[in-house]
Amino acid sequence: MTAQAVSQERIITLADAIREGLIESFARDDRTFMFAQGVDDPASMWGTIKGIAKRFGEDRIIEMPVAENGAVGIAVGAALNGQRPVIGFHRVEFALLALEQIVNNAAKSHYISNGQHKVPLVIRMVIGRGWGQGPEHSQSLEPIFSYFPGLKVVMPAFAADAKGMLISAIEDDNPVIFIEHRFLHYATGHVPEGYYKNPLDGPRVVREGKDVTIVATAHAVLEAIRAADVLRDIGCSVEVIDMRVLRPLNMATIQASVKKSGHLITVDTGFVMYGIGAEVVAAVVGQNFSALKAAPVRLGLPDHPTPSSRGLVVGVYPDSLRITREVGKMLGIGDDKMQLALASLEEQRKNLPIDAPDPFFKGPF
Amino acid sequence: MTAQAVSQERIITLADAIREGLIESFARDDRTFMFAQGVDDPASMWGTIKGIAKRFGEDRIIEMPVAENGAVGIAVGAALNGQRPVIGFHRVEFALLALEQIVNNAAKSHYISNGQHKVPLVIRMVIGRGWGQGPEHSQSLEPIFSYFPGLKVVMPAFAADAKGMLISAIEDDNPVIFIEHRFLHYATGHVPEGYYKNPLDGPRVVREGKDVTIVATAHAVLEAIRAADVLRDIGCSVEVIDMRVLRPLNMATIQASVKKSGHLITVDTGFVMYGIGAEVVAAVVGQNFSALKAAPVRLGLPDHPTPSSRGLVVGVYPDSLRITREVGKMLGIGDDKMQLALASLEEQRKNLPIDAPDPFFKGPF
Amino acid sequence: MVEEAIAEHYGEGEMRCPVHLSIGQEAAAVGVCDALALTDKIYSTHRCHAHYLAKGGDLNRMFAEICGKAAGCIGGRGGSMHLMDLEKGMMASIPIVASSIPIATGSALADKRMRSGKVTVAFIGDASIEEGVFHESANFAVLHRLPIVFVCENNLYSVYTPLRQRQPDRPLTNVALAHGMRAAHGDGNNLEETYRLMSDAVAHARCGNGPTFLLLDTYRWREHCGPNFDNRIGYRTEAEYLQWETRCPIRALHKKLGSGLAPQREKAMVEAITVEIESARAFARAAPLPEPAQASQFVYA
Amino acid sequence: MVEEAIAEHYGEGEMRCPVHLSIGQEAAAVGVCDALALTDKIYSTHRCHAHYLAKGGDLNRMFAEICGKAAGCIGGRGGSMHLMDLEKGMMASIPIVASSIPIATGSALADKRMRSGKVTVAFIGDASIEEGVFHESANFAVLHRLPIVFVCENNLYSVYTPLRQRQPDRPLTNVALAHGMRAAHGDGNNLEETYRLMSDAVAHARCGNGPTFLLLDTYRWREHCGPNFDNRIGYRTEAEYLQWETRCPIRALHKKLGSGLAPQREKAMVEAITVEIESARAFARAAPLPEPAQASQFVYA
Ligand SMILES: Cc1ncc(C[n+]2csc(CCOP(=O)(O)OP(=O)(O)O)c2C)c(N)n1
Ligand SMILES: Cc1ncc(C[n+]2csc(CCOP(=O)(O)OP(=O)(O)O)c2C)c(N)n1
Ligand SMILES: [Mg+2]
Ligand SMILES: [Mg+2]
Repeated sequence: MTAQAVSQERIITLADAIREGLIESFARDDRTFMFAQGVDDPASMWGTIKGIAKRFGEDRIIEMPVAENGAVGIAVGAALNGQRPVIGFHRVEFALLALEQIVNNAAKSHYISNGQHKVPLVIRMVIGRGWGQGPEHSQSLEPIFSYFPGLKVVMPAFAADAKGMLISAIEDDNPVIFIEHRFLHYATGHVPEGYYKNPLDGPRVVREGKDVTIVATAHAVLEAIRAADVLRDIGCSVEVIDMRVLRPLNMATIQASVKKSGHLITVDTGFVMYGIGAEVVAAVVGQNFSALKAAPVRLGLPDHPTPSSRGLVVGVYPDSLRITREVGKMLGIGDDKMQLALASLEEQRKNLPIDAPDPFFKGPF
Repeated sequence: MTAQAVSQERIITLADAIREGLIESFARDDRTFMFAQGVDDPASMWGTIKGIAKRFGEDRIIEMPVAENGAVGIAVGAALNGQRPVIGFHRVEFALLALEQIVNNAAKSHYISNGQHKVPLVIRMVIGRGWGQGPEHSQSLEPIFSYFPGLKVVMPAFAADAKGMLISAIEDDNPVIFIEHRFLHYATGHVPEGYYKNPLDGPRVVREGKDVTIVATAHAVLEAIRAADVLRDIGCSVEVIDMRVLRPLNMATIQASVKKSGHLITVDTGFVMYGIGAEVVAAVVGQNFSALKAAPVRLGLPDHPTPSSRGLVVGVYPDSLRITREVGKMLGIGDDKMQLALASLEEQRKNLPIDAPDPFFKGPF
Repeated sequence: MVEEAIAEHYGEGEMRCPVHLSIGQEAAAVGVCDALALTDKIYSTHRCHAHYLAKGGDLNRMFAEICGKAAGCIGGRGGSMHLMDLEKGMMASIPIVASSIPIATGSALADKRMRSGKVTVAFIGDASIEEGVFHESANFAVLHRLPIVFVCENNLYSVYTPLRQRQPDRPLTNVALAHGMRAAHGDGNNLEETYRLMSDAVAHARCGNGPTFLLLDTYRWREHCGPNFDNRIGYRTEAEYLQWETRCPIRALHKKLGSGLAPQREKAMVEAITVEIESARAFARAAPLPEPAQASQFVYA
Repeated sequence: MVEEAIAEHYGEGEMRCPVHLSIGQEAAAVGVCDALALTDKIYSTHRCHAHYLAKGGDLNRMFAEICGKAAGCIGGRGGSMHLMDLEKGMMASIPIVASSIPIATGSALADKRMRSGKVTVAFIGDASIEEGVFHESANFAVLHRLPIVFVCENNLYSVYTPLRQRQPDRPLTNVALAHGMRAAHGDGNNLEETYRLMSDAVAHARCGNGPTFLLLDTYRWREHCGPNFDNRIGYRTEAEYLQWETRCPIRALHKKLGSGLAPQREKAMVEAITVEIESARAFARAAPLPEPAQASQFVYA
């Protein structure tokens, strides 16, 4: 309890939280090991694997040749045989090479073997944006993985969750796709010390409110919170739900919130079309048809690849300004109030580059 | 006109229609060629490539080593350099190996090159079910491809469309994912002779009706039509919309239909969750919030892989019985009428195996 | 004989899934598995019947699986292309070409990490070396000196496409050498030779010296997928087929055993096997189909 | 000099995308491209600056692209890792390791089909032969005798991982031989040797004799991604770096030209280049950013 209390004071980055999660898991179970490209790379995956080789030895973190499909298959094979591998991909795009292994062998070995095989595997993938990564280094492909039964898909927004859910993912007997938004590595938050688990149980309310429900993933959660904060100042009560777990999808929290608020906005880190928000909206209207008082709104990426130039990404990523505007429209908030809210957001972002993490998101939240 | 009229009499299978489409395209443009596994295989991809090597020569249909990622990349490279390749995958699963090439190079070369490159490429993929194919040979992955801007995703339900849309796809300057449902290869329909194109312009009404709108893909369209036919007999007017083109998605026809009927059922060949129906429902309620008079219903595969045994697939695939029942529930049709409709369907299916194409679907429609 | 029974009865429509028979390739399966311990592990492909049986897989559960019955080795979920028997070290069969190769490699990695002393076999076809993931796995296996043997049964065809249309003319063992891997090549229709080469490879792996690529020449007698003979369709010549028929692995063995196997004893064995097959077929026929509700089990562990 | 200018000014925050510099590897790019015709085609990777310039790519459009400006060679859509110049046969640069290899192979296939007589080059790094798709492409290129040269610049590292941690110790040319491909090996820091080996490979390809794998030893001087030197971080020794510095391709060329290049003329050249670089930088700085609305163009042709 004291340790817990003390830890509430401790503020670290999400990247460090992931590193702590790995260290805790590695220390508890020596069947856990990691495949990484660049074990000795000083950048060490945004610092998330820093010092692990030194502390646990080279056979606990294996340098992976540049061969993603093979690597995932090898990890699945090791997992079928009692090991508990973790793989890291610096960009989600590299995981595309391994989709056959992920979809057929990771996701289905338990099913096909009639329950005889288990695949305790974690695949970390970095999605997101920034610093001119361009169309092949900044995609957000969470809907692709979410489509497949047998996979779990986890997407933390907060440092404490990242650590606790990573530990849960590593202890889980299923293949878990663990999605890290690039910008979030720099975000900070209260993170307990030592070993703890946050369950992979689904969406969670991270700001309570009653007028509108915003359902968001990863970095978009922070944008939603920021919008909620300025909207609160003008008397609008926004409930923000962090999706956290996209598969298996537990809609209960979202349904309860929408029943209360009657208004729904989804904010994806990926494309709007065929995105996560589509499932959320369809599930809400399918199960609680009369809950909504206005048309739901889905935000996310427009229907084109994500370009490199800072000139081209203006307006591409849904931010707190856009979210705030949509809430205003949906609830019919007066122009004067809206001007206040938007001005305060604009003031906060003034002079900040569009292609680097916003210091606002340092947190803690 | 006479030719056209005569051709209305001509009934052939969808597989033969695809073969004719290939032949017409091959004859018109010698930049067109095909990559296939099994050029000399007498099964010839359900007959769709039969005789092509003999007629056009070996360099127009190239035997592809068993290397799908390489093959797609090579095809993209050829397409960037003025050729117009077609690739065929006997199972959509094999295309998973090529996802990196499809998503990054096929879908984005036009975009990344600022319009300088074009990728006139058709990738045929067979999805679907039947004859105990099991979890790794019978998936329906159309939502995966539909997620990516830059791809076109086409999914014909009818033989005439298959031919006309394949010719359009081959003449299109974009990469087109051409999805063929396995069972549909055996379905028959009126198919015009010779060269013609059906535009890749989006969903189409294939049964007019006013009480409820059913939006379906590929094989599910035939199930919906069958349901519509028995429902018509009990006085219920069902509009069936064939999605045809999942990307780019043109919602106009669907929106108009729902505005008229006020009721929406989607039927996917793939999973319900994160499926095509989710996007359709979300787009409908997002843009025509007050059009729906009842909660929309999404049908499709339940949330588990598709097993092999005929004992296990009972109830897995949404069929005309299930669709009929859902329409009945949604519209509050009386039990007695429903019994009539369901009995007539059951009579039709009596004694038919569950794991082979239903002769009803021979058509023509 | 088992597969001949499958072929004979396939037309009856009880075995409702694609079947890829190993008739003609029996010696490779047996020679390889005989060189393994029960605790050693094998991974197979779409063409897995002979591997399953050679490793000691249960015949009843095999027939039941092919017939889609609940008593099948995986409850009817996979059918013919997914046979497995964990207790016998028949770990998995995977019908995506080459997809089992990294899985087998990972299996060997796990055993190396656990110092279990076990050896893993990846059974692969000649086509699977066309897939990139073979090379990725080979590189890794050599780099980490994994206890694995890649057994490549070269039956000259992928479906109906001959090797020469898919790969340049060079020794297939070159692909192993390119990755710094030990390679061996032998007559896969010769049980003794296969056993000998495999025993060397297993010893090499078990001592921690790393992987071997064992190339075995063999030939598939029936059609690629299905129960029939298919020479008439023209993708291969009757002459080629007949030439391989003279190299029948079973007849060769028979000849070698020669005086060793008394005719009576042989007759008794054949009869016993026939009974076993018939009883397995009867078992599978009588076994109930799985309940539909079982289809949603085991999605998550 | 171009890249030194990039390195010098990267810190200013105008070049807002990852940059992978080719400093140290210039001779390979130049030697290879000098052996090509303007109409021949090259495909590159994340490390594409030297290839772009060696093939004649426009300097202004390169700087503008790196700065994300509308005047960039692809309008700022891709940045440093996606340089291309169609008119010069610099077809594409693709930052996914090995992803450009089948594209280049398909390019050669197209040229073979059209009998254009053109040759394609796939520039690849030592890591890309770890990717399966390299092998898939190599098999296909040999099988169809495509007019292509796979130029592998072996700079001993993939990011910060040395070759020996990623691949077994064997000649990299083995991978080509395994696929029945012609292979050659030379000093990539020696312009003349590179040119000579490449000319042979091009002639071989142009005559319809098929692909060559040309392995060129070289070394990257700066960090993997970014403008700085990085020996201090410990993944490679200072001694190794210094040893390669003595093999500086530019100094070597300089020495060889020796008396051939009058000091005055050299000075003039350096000045001219400096002016060109400064003017390209100025061009890029002054060029406008693309309009946001342009981001939605060219999704479909
Ligand atoms: C990735 C992939 N591509 C294509 C296929 C279709 N296919 C099934 S079996 C087979 C032949 C494989 O040949 P080989 O590896 O030589 O094994 P054999 O059938 O001769 O035993 C092919 C191409 C597949 N199952 N998986
Ligand atoms: C498929 C894939 N995996 C990983 C990466 C990350 N990555 C970027 S550059 C690079 C190094 C590649 O090394 P090499 O091919 O030797 O080229 P070099 O950087 O040395 O020029 C890696 C691994 C990537 N871009 N693509
Ligand atoms: Mg074979
Ligand atoms: Mg390198």
